[in-house]
Amino acid sequence: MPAPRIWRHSNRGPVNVLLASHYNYWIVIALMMIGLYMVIAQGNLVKKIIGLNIFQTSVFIFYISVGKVDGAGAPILSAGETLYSNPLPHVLILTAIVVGIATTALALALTIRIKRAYGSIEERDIQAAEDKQDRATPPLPVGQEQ
Amino acid sequence: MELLLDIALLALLLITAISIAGIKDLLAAAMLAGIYGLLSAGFFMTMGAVDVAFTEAAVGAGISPLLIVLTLALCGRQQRGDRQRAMLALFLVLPVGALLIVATHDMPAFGAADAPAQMHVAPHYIQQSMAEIGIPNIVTSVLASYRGYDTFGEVVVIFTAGLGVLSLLMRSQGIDEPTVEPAPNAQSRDIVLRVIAKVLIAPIMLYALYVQFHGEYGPGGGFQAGVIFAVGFILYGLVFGLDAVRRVASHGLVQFLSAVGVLIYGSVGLLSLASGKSFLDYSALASNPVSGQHIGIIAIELGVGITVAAVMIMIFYLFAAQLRLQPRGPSLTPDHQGTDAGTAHLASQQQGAG
Amino acid sequence: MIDSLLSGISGLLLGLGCFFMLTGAIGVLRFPDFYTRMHAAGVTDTLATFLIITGLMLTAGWSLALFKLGLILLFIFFTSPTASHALARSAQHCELKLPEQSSASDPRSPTSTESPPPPAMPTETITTLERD
Amino acid sequence: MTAMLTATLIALLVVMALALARALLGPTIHDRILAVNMFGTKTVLLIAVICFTLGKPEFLDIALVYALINFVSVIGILRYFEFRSASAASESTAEVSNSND
Repeated sequence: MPAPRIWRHSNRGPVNVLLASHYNYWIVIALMMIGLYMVIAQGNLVKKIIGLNIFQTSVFIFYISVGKVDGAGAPILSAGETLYSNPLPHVLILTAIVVGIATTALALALTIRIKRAYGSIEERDIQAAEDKQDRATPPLPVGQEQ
Repeated sequence: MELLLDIALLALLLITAISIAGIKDLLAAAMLAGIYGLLSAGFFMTMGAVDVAFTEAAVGAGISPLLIVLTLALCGRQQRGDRQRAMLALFLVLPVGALLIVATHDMPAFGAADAPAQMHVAPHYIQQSMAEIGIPNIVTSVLASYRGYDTFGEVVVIFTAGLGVLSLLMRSQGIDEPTVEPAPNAQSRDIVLRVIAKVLIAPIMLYALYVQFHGEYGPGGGFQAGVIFAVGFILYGLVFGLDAVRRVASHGLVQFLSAVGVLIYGSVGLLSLASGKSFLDYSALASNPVSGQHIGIIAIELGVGITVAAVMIMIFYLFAAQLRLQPRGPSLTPDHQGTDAGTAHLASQQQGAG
Repeated sequence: MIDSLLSGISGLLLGLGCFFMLTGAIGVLRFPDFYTRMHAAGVTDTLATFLIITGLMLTAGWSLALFKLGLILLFIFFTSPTASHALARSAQHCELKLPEQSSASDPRSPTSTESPPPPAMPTETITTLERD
Repeated sequence: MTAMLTATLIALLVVMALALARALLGPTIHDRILAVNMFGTKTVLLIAVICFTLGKPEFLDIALVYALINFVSVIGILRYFEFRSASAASESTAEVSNSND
């Protein structure tokens, strides 16, 4: 194992160097913020889930970008190649993608149930229905609705 | 060249994401989400993350938009805007984004070989995995052996999510009314689709098996193979109807298999525990540590593949079965909908009782 | 000799493929209504894919890659027209219901000639559309 | 040869951008599905060409899986979209013209 070198700041170069070396991170942040915006601003639950997916994908892109080494190939050992990208982020993200779809499915299933229970997937309507119910009757457990 | 691809694909991703955020029609947003998945998979490909691109292709571009469209078929595709909240969100998001961008100045340059992320365990994996595990695909050896415990956790999470979907949607999916089968005359009469689907399903299954067992040597493995396998079933279900595909793999069988996969994985771990090594240390499985690793990896990849395929198929069944409960499309008036769903549910309970 | 000939042919095929692809894309962007767009996409999609994959096959030489490219080609040959077919059929199906899709910009559109089309009509048009 | 591959890559990116534009503009949902389908085919080609520019033809597996998934997702989207509009239409056309807009 090579002795860990101290990493040097390489962001002191001219603007175009900075662009090439940080472009990926900026896009990741933009995507992340779009995802966050959607989760906060959209009242529709499905749209929120799509926003979460965008957020999630931005994290994936971040990890993969971090694992990239210039001029390195895919981390599959082959004769005559010495430089490989970092396999660890690939492993983490690979499993995260499949876990992500499973949890997305869970969220969508919840949305379907909410639709059944409240007749709407807009946050406002759900809130209004809750308020109306609270005023009409003593609070029921949610499971009782459907 | 790589830089050009990188910049172009990321720019397209950004445009897609912005338009997803802006678009009002949810179905259009789902379409764009499909494009988003394709683009990000293309990006992973240019980054040399072939295994990730493989998975994202199957999941992000295939299954995820499908599930969203299925949900929209049940929940309606219109959404309402909220100007006030949009302003509030912008107010929150913009400063956070600006702070993060400032923070990137301390990040190592993209692609730097001496970045901290490249320093610690990665060189060990790259240099030693051939001697220790003996398979060329480093991603598979890290996934299945070095970080086998972590992957076990992920498989359990997938299984649990499947259970969650099951418990959320199971209760109301008992009824089978062929009359409400979604648009039976629209697609099932379509001879072109039927023939092509019939021709394609066998190669898809074969390909899934290839991906499953080729994962040690090239891109592939249990996660990808499971999703591809599920896609074969989903295609069958889409073209020939849910009843037909359930005759092939019944709901009970799928539930059973989703547990079997986790069980296989766990019992490999217990086996190595029983032979005196630590949990999921495959070198205990054979006299030669490297061939033990081989056996262990093949076994757990099989477990992963079975669980992922079964959970994906199960999720598809459950979502598709929801459409039968709702014989009508989502109406505009939300207050009608609740009563409709209520009666449908009542009917399902009566059916279940009878 | 053979090598340079092969690479020349493959370059030619790739170039032709790019040309068709670009034409198709411009058509998809510029044509006035859905059916014309679909025409542009459906025709060029399959052809351009065929040309580009064949171009790549010529450079691959005798290897597993050649076989895989062949599989991709076969696959796209099956699926791309099928997807177009299903799409056209679905559009026909929904055209009865989607007022926005009555393609007012195109007077020769099959359904805009009679405002309440009889249910037998669309299936007829599907078959003729598909034969084209 | 490499020049030709690079040119193909650039052409593919341009076509992808155009298809994306159609997906954004597309007045009807079918236009968008068409664009997604086209985009998918182009991604298959993009991956295949990337494999050759990187000199790693063994990664063509990924292009194959794209071709497959793209088809299935288009069929699926069409099916459920069709289901929705078909079932909605069986109620009353007036209502549908609102809900589908």
